[in-house]
Amino acid sequence: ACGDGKTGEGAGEALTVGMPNGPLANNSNPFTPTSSGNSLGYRWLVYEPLAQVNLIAPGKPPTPWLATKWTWAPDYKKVTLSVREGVTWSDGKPLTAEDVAFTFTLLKSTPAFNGDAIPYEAITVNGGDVEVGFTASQYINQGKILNTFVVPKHVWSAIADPTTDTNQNPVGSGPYTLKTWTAQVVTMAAREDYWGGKPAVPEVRYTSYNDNNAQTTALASGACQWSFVFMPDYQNVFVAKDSANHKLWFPSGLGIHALWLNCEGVFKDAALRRALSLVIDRVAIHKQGHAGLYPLVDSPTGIPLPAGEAFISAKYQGQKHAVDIEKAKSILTQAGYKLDGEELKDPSGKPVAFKLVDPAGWSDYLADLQIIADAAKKLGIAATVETKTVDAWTQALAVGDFDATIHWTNTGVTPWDIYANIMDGAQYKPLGETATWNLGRYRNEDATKALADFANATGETERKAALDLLQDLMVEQVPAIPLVAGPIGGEYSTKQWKGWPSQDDPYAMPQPTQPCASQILMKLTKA
Amino acid sequence: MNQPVLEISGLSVDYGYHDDAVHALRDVSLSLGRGEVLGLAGESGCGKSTLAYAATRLLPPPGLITGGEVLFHSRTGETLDLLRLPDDELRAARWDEIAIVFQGAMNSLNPVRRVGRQLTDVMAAHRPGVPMSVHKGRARELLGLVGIPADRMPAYPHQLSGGQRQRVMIAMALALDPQVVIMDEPTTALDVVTQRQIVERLIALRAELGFSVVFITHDVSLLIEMADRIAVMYAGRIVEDAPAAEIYAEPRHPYTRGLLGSFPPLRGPRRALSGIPGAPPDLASLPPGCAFAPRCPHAFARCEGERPELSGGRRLSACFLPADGPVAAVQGVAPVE
Amino acid sequence: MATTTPTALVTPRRGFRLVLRNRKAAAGLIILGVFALVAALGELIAPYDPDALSPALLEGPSGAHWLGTTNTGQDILSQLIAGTRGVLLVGLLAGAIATVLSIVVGVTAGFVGGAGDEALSLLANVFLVIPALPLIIIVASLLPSAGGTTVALVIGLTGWAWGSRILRAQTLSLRRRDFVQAARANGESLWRIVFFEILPNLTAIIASGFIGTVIFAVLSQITLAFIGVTSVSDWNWGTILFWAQSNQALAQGAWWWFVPAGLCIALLGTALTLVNFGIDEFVNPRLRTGGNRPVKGIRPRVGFTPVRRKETS
Amino acid sequence: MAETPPPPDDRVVLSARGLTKHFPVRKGLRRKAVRAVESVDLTLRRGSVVALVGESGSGKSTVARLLAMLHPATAGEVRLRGEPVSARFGRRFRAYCRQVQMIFQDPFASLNPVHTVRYILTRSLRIHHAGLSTPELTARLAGLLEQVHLTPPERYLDKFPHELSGGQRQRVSIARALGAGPSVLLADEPVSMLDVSIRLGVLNLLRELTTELDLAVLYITHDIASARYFADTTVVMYAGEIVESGDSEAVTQDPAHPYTRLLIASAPDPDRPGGDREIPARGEPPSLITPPPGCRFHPRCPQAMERCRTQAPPALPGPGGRAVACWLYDTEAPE
Amino acid sequence: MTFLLRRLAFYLVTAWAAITLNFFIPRMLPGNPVQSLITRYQGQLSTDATKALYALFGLDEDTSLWQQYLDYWGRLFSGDLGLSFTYFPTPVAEVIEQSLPWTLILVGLSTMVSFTLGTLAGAYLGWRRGRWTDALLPIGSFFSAIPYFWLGLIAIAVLAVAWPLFPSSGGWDGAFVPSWDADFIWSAVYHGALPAITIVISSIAGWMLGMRNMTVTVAAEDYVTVAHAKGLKERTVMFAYAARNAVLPNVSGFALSLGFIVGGTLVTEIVFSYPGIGYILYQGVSAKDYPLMQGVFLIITLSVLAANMLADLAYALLDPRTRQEG
Ligand SMILES: Nc1ncnc2c1ncn2[C@@H]1O[C@H](COP(=O)(O)OP(=O)(O)OP(=O)(O)O)[C@@H](O)[C@H]1O
Ligand SMILES: Nc1ncnc2c1ncn2[C@@H]1O[C@H](COP(=O)(O)OP(=O)(O)OP(=O)(O)O)[C@@H](O)[C@H]1O
Ligand SMILES: [Mg+2]
Ligand SMILES: [Mg+2]
Repeated sequence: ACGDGKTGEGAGEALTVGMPNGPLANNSNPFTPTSSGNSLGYRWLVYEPLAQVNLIAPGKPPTPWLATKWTWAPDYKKVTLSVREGVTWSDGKPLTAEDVAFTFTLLKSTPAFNGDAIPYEAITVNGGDVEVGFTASQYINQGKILNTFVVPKHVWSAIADPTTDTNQNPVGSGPYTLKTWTAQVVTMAAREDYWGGKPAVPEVRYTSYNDNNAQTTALASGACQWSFVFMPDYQNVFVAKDSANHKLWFPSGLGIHALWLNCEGVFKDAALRRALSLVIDRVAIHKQGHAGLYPLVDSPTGIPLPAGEAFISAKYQGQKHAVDIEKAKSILTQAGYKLDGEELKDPSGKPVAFKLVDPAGWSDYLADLQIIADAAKKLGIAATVETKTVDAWTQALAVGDFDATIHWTNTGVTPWDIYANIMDGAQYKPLGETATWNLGRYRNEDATKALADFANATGETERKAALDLLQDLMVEQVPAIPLVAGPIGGEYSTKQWKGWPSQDDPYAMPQPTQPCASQILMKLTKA
Repeated sequence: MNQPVLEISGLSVDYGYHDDAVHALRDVSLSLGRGEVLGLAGESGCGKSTLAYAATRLLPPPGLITGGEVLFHSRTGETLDLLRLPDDELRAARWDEIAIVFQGAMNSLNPVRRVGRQLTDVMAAHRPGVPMSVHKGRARELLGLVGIPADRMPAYPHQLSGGQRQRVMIAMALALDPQVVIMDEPTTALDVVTQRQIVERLIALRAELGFSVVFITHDVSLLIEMADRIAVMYAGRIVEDAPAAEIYAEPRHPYTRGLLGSFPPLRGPRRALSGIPGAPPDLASLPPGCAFAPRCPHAFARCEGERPELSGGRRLSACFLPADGPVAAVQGVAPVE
Repeated sequence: MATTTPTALVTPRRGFRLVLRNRKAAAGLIILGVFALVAALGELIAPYDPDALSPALLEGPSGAHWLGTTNTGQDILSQLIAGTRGVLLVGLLAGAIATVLSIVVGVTAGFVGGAGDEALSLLANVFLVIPALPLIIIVASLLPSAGGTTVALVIGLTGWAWGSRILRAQTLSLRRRDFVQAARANGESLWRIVFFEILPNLTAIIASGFIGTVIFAVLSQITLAFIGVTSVSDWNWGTILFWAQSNQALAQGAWWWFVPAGLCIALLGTALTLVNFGIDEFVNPRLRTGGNRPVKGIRPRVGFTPVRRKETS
Repeated sequence: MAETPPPPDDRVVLSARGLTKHFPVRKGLRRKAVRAVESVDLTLRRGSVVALVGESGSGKSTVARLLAMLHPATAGEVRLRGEPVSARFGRRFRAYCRQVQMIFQDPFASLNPVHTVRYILTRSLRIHHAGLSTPELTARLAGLLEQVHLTPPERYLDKFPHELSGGQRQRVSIARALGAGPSVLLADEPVSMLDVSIRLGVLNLLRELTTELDLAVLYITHDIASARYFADTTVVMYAGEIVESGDSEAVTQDPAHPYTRLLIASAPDPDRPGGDREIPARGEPPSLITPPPGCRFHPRCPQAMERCRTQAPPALPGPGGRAVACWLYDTEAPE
Repeated sequence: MTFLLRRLAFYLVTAWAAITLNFFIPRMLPGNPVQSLITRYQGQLSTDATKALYALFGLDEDTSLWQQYLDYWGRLFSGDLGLSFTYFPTPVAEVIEQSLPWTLILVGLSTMVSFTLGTLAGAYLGWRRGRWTDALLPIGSFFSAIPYFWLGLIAIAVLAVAWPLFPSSGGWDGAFVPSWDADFIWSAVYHGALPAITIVISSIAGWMLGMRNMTVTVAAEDYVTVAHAKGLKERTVMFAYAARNAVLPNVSGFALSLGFIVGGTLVTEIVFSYPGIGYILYQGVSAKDYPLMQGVFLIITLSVLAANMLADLAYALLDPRTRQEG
C-alpha cells in the first residue's frame, strides 16, 4: 500500500492519489484513453487544458487556463483563443500559439485522437491568438473544445506515430513532472518554474489498486488520500474512520443513469412507462443501490441538480418526483389495464411482465433492478431480474433485444446529451439493427426536431424553447426513467492538505481524473 | 544340532484387532538347531510367512502377536526374548543375529537405491565407525560369494534379473554374519535352473559360515532334497515335525501324506497320485477339532471334537491315528503298470 | 486365501459397503445428506423469500434473521438455503459432464493405443496446458448468460483433462491384464470389452475422480460467481459472497454476510473429501485403518508388530 | 495311463509353421526387437496333450498367445485343420475363437473380479451359441460346471472370483474355455500358481477332458515332472527356439539336448540318487535382444563345439524318434 | 534418445495446438476491445470516442481471420507479441515483463514452501498412521476445501485491517522504486508475506493428503519391511526408503502446479491487489484484449510445457526405472 508509515524521500509530504483500476503499463500518452496517465489521471498534472470547464456547474463560465480569453462566433463555427504568455514547458521551452495550433492540427489530422469527433476546419495562428474553425455549430461541444489540453509541438512533431508512442518522458506545461514510473506507483514531482507558481504539494503519488475493496481499505486507513471509488456505506467504512478529515463529495454533471425502456417492445404504451416511473423510489435507489454516492435525480425532467438548475423549465422548477402508487394505478386503469387478482393485465388481457437485465457483476445496477422489480410487483407486474455477460448485454441493447435495463448517458455541458441519448430520432434504428443511442427506440418527430434546433440555434430563446419541449416530452412520455446522476466525485482527506473542492466551495470537480486536477492541486495548502 | 539357536514356543498371531480377527498362527512351537536347515512346508496360506515375520515382529498391520515367546540364543551365550525387547535393542539384533530373505525378491529391494548402497547401509547401521571403504569391500566380497560380479554394485534393482536380485538378497542376509537366516520362498517364480543354482550356493555357504537356515516353501520335493528337518504346517499349526528323510519315507500325518502323494515324481516308475480332496479351511472359522478332519480320509469321530496335540518326541506329529496304523496301510507309493 | 487382491479389482457391490463402513466416509456422507436435504427442500424451509427486500438493513444475527440481513434487507439464511441447490446441482452436473468426458477420452485413448491414443492424449494435454480459470472465464463470456447450467457445462467441458489422464493410465494397465486378453480370446467384441470388462474395474477411480471434479466445480463456480463473471440472479453461495464483497461486507463489519457462505463451502468440500478418503481407502486397502473401531493399547506400526498377550490363546 | 498308438495325421487340428515373434523395443538410440519366438513349428492333435517346457522367458506364453491370435505373428503361419488363419478381429476371429480357446497362466488375473461366474460362463455360451433360450442356457451352465467338477453348480454360479479358491478359479477358466465348445485348448501354465494338492486336481481334469471330448491340448509348464505325467509329447524351448521335442517319457527320462539335460537335472527330485548332484551347465540365460550367434545355448553348453558358435543347428533326428536341435546329433558332419 | 525426441515432438505439437487455440478462442468472444473500453467507463468516456478508438487500435481495417493467424505466427517467430489494447500502445511483451516476476516469485515461492512442508508433513502423518495425528486429516481437508479468496479476504480483514500486522495490498511500499536494495526487497517480502501465507495454508493440505496416502502405501511395501528387518534407524527407513519412494507421484503434480502458477493466481492478485500476471490476464479477457490474452496464454502454455518437461526429467532422475539403459 502507499506509505504504511514508512518514509521514503518526502513521503510525509506526498499526496497519494489512488484509483481502483488494476495494473498499469508505463504509458503516459495523454491522447490514448488506455494510458496510465489517463486511467490514473496524472496526465492532467502534466498537460493542461485551455480552460477549466466545471461540469458540475455548467452554467458558470470556464476558468481561463492556458487560454486567457476565447471568443465564439455567433454560429459557434469558430473560436478565437488567446494563449497565455509566460508559460514554459517542463523542458524550459516557452509555450506559444504555435503549440496550441499544432495540438488542434494533430487532433484534426489524427482521427484516433479526436475522441469527441469535433469537425475541425481551418486552424490558424494569429500572433498570440489561435483561430479554430468548425464545419458545424459547436454549441453543445464548447466545453470539450475548451477542455483540449495542449502538447508541445517541438516534442510531438518529432514523433513518427503519435498513436503508438508511449510518451514515457512526458513534457508538458503543468505543475508537475513525472519523476518515476513503476507498475504500482507513479510519482509526480512539483515544478519550480510553473507559471502558476510552485504548488504546495511537493510530490503526488498515483497508485492503482486492483479493486474497489483494496482502494476503500487504503482510503480508510489513510494510506491513500484522494480517490474516486464506489464504496458502500461510506459513512461507516470511510468517514467514521477519521471523521474530522475523511471527506467525500459526489456532485454530478449533466449525465445520468436511467432505466431504459424498450418503447417498441413491452413498453410501447406510455401509460405503462409513466406508471412504472411513478412507483420507483429514487431515494431507495440512491441510498441502497448506490450507497448514497450517485447523486439523487428527483426532478421529473431527469436533469440532475444543482448542475442543471439553469436549464429546468419554469414548469418543473422545484418539482420533485415522489412515489405515488395510487396515481400509477389510476393511470393504468384509464389506459385500460386491469388488475386481475394480483396480476396486472393489459387492455388486450395479457398479463404484464418484463425482464430487467444488466451485466452480471455490476452490483449497483443489479441492486437497483431488485428495487425496481420489487416496486413493479406493487402494480401487479411480474418483473424478474436477469443478468447477462457484459458483451451479450451490450449486443442486446444495441439491437433492442431487451425489456428494461439500466444504462448511462453521456455527460455534456447542457442537458442535450442526456435527451439526445434517450430520444433522438436521428439515432433511431429499427429493432434488430445496431443503434448507438436511443436504445429504447423512442420515436417522436417533435423530440428529434427540438434536439436539432437546440444544437444549431443561434439564440438563447430558441434553445430554451427547444429544451422546454424536450422536458415536457420527458415528463409525459417517459421514454426512459431517470434514476441517479453520474457522479463526478471524490473521496479525500484533509489531514495533510486542505483546500479541496466541496459543497461549500464548488470551484472544481473533486474527481482526481478530471482536467481540473491541476487546478485543485494549485489550491491545496498544508493543513 | 543339539543346542538350539532359536526357540519359538506357543506363538499365536491374529490378523485384525477385533473378534472377527483371523487367527493365522495358533500356538506354534518350533526350535532351530545351530547349523541346521529347517524346512517349513505347507500349502499356500497356512501361515508359513506369518511365522517368519512374527518371529522378528515384522508383521505388517493388522498383524497382532497374541501370545508366545521367541528366544534367541546367541553364540556368546546370551538369550534374547525377541518379543519383549525394546525397539532399539530389537533393531540392533535384527539382521545382526537374524536375517530374513523375504518372499519375492522383486519387492524386497528399494527400486530407487543402488544395490551397493542397500548392501552397505545395513553394515553402516550396525557397524558405525567402520570406514565406508571397508563396507564397500565387504559388499563386493559378498556379491562374489553369491556369484554376481562386483561391478554390478552401482546397478539399480530393475537392472538385475529376478535370479540376480534374489542372490543380492541372500548376499545381504549374510552381510553381518548372522546366526539365523530365514528364507521365505526365495525361489518361487524362478525357473528350476536358477532355483537350483541359488539353493546349492546357499547350502555351500551354510557349510562354510555355519549359520542356521529356516527355509520356507510349499514345494515339498525341493525341501526333501535340501532340508535337514521339515516342519509341515496346516491351518496355522504345525502338524508334523521330523527329519527330512523320515518324513519322505514315512509320513505320519494324513496331510503330509496327501502332500507327498500330490506331486508326480520326475524319475522312476510312474505312480498313482492321490491328491488331497476338499478345499483349504477358512482361518477365521476353524472347526473345533482337527482342522484337517474335514478333508482327512481317515477322520473318525474324535477328530471332529478334539484337537490332537503335537507330540511324539523326536518325530512330532499332531494326529490321533496310531503312529504306524492306517497311514502305513494306505501308503501306496505303488508303481502303476 | 487370496492374500493379494489386486488393487481396484474388488466388486463394486462389496465396495460400497466398505466405503460406508469407513468412518470418515460415513461422516462425509451424512454432511452431504444434510446439504442434499436442504437443497431439495429449499424454499420450503427458508424463513423468507431470499430476494425479498425488507427495512432491516444490514443487521446482525437476531431472532428474526438468524444470520442477519444484507444492505437491502434480504435474509441471509434464506439465501444460503436457497443457494444450496444451485451449488449442488452445478457441482454434480459439472462433475458428471467432466467424468463422462474423461471416461470417453481417457478410456478410449488407453484402449485403442497408437495414433488414436497420441491424438487424444494431446487433446487432454492441451486442455491441461490452457489454464482452467481464465479458460472458464472466456468460455463463460462466450455464452450470452452464464447461469447455473452454463457454468456447469463450462466447468465440465474444461475440467476433464486430469481425470482422463489418470483413466488412460489405468486403462493402459487394465488392457494388458489377463482378464481382458481372456475376454478377447473368448471372442468378446471390442465394445463389450470396453464397457463390461474394463469400465467396471475403473468404478472406484471414476468415483473418486467424480468427487474430485465436484469439489473443483463447486470451488470454480463459487470463484466465478465471486468475481462476477457468472449470473448472480440464481442464488448460490458464490452469489452471496459476490454481493457481500461488492458491498464490502467485511469492511462494514458485516461478518455474518461473508463468513457463513464460506464455511458452508468449506464444509461441503470437506464432506466430499471425506467421501473420497473412503473411496481411496477402498481402492487401496493399505490405506484402511484396520477395522472401524480404534483399539486401546494397540498401536499398529510397520516394522514393529504390536504384542498383546492374552492369557489364553 | 495306457499308451496310445501314434495318432494318424488326420487328427491334426492346429499346426504352426515357422512361427516367429519379435517384440519391438526401444533401447538407447536404436529400435530393437526382443526375439521372443524364433521359427517355431508345432502340431496339436486331437485327444493328445503336448507339453511345452523351458525356462522362464523362453517364449512359451508367447507361442500360446500367437496360437490364440492374440498377438500378430512377425512371421510364420497358423493353420486350423489345414486352413491358414489370419483374422484377428470381427466375425472370422470369433469363429476361430470357437475352435481354439486359451486358458491363461494366472487364475487370479484372468477372471474379471467384477463379474460373477454366471456372467463369465453365460458370455462364453452366448458368444458362440447365439439364440440359446433361457432354460437351455441354464442347463448348459450347469453342465459346464459339472464338467469341471464344480458341483453343485448353484453353489458356484453367483460367486465372484474372489470368493473362490485358486483351484476353483482355474476350473472356472477352463469352463469358460469349454463353453465355446473348442477343439483346441491352449493351457498356459494352468497350475503354476497353485498348491500341489489343487494342482493335481486341475491336471487330472484336463487329462479327463482330453480323452472325453477328444480335445487337442497344449500344456505349458515349468514343472517337468507334470509334463511327464500328463503329456503325450513334450517340447522343450530355450531362448525362443525349440531345442528338443518328442515323446514325454523319453524326453524326461533320457534328455538328449544339453539344455534339456540341464533342465531335468535342475528339477527338484526327492528320489534323486545322492551322488548325482552335479549340474552340467552354469551361467545366465541369454539376452533375447542380441541372442548369441549360432546355437543360442552355446555360451552355457558344456559340450559346445566351434561350430556351435557360428551355426544354428536345425532340428536333427535324435534318439527314440525325437527331434533335437543340437549339432551333437548331426550324423553327416564328422566331428 | 528417440524417447526424448518423441517427447519433444509431442510437446511441440501440444504447443502448436495450444497456441492455435489461444489465438482462436479469444476471437470467438463476442464484443470487441472498443466496446469493452466504452462500457468500462460507464459514461465517463463519451460514445463519440468509438470511431476514434477503432482508428487508434487499428481495428478499422478488415483482415481475414486466417490472415491474422498467419500474421500472428509471423510476428511470434520474430518475437513480437503485438500491442496490448488495454494498455495501448504498450507492447504486450512489456506488460508481461513487468508483471511476470511478481507472480513467479510470490506464487512460485509459496508453492514450493507449501509443497515442501506439505510433503514433509504428509510423510510424517503417513508414517505415524493410526495415532492422534490422523485427526489432522479432516482438518487438512477442511482447509483445502476453503475457497481461496474467502481465506484471503478474511486474512486481510483480520491481519491487515482489524489488527494491522501486514499491509493489505500491493507488492511493495509505494515509497520505493523497484530496485535491488535491501529496503525495497524487505518491503516486497513484507508485502508478499500475507498472500504467501494464505496460499500456503490453502494449498498445503492437498500435498499433505497426497503424500500421506502414498507414504502409507509405500510403508507397506516389502522393501520398507526389509529396511526395518535390516535394523536401520527409523529415520533412515522413513526418509531413504518410504518418503523417497512415496514422493515420486507428487513430483509430477508439483511440476504441473509450477506450470499453473502463472495462470492460477488470478484470485490472489485480485484479493491482495498484487501486481501479477493473473490479474493482467483477467483484464485482458474482460477488455477483449486479444494480443494480451494471447501473450499471457503463450507464457502459460510454454511454462506448463516446460514444467512438464522438467517433470519428465526430474522423474527420470529420481526414478531409475524410467531411465533408459545403453
Ligand atoms: N493382512 C491380513 N489380514 C487378514 N488375513 C491375513 C492377512 N495377511 C495374511 N492373512 C491370512 O493369514 C494366513 C497366513 O498367511 P501367510 O502369508 O503366512 O501364508 P503362507 O503360508 O506364507 O502362504 P504362501 O505360501 O501363499 O506364501 C492366510 O490364510 C492369509 O489369508
Ligand atoms: N509385449 C511384450 N513386449 C516385449 N517383450 C515381450 C512381450 N511379451 C513378452 N516379451 C518377452 O518375450 C520373451 C518371452 O516371453 P514369454 O512370456 O513368452 O516367456 P515364458 O516362456 O512364458 O516365460 P514364463 O515361464 O516366465 O511365463 C521374454 O523375454 C519377454 O520379456
Ligand atoms: Mg508366504
Ligand atoms: Mg509364461
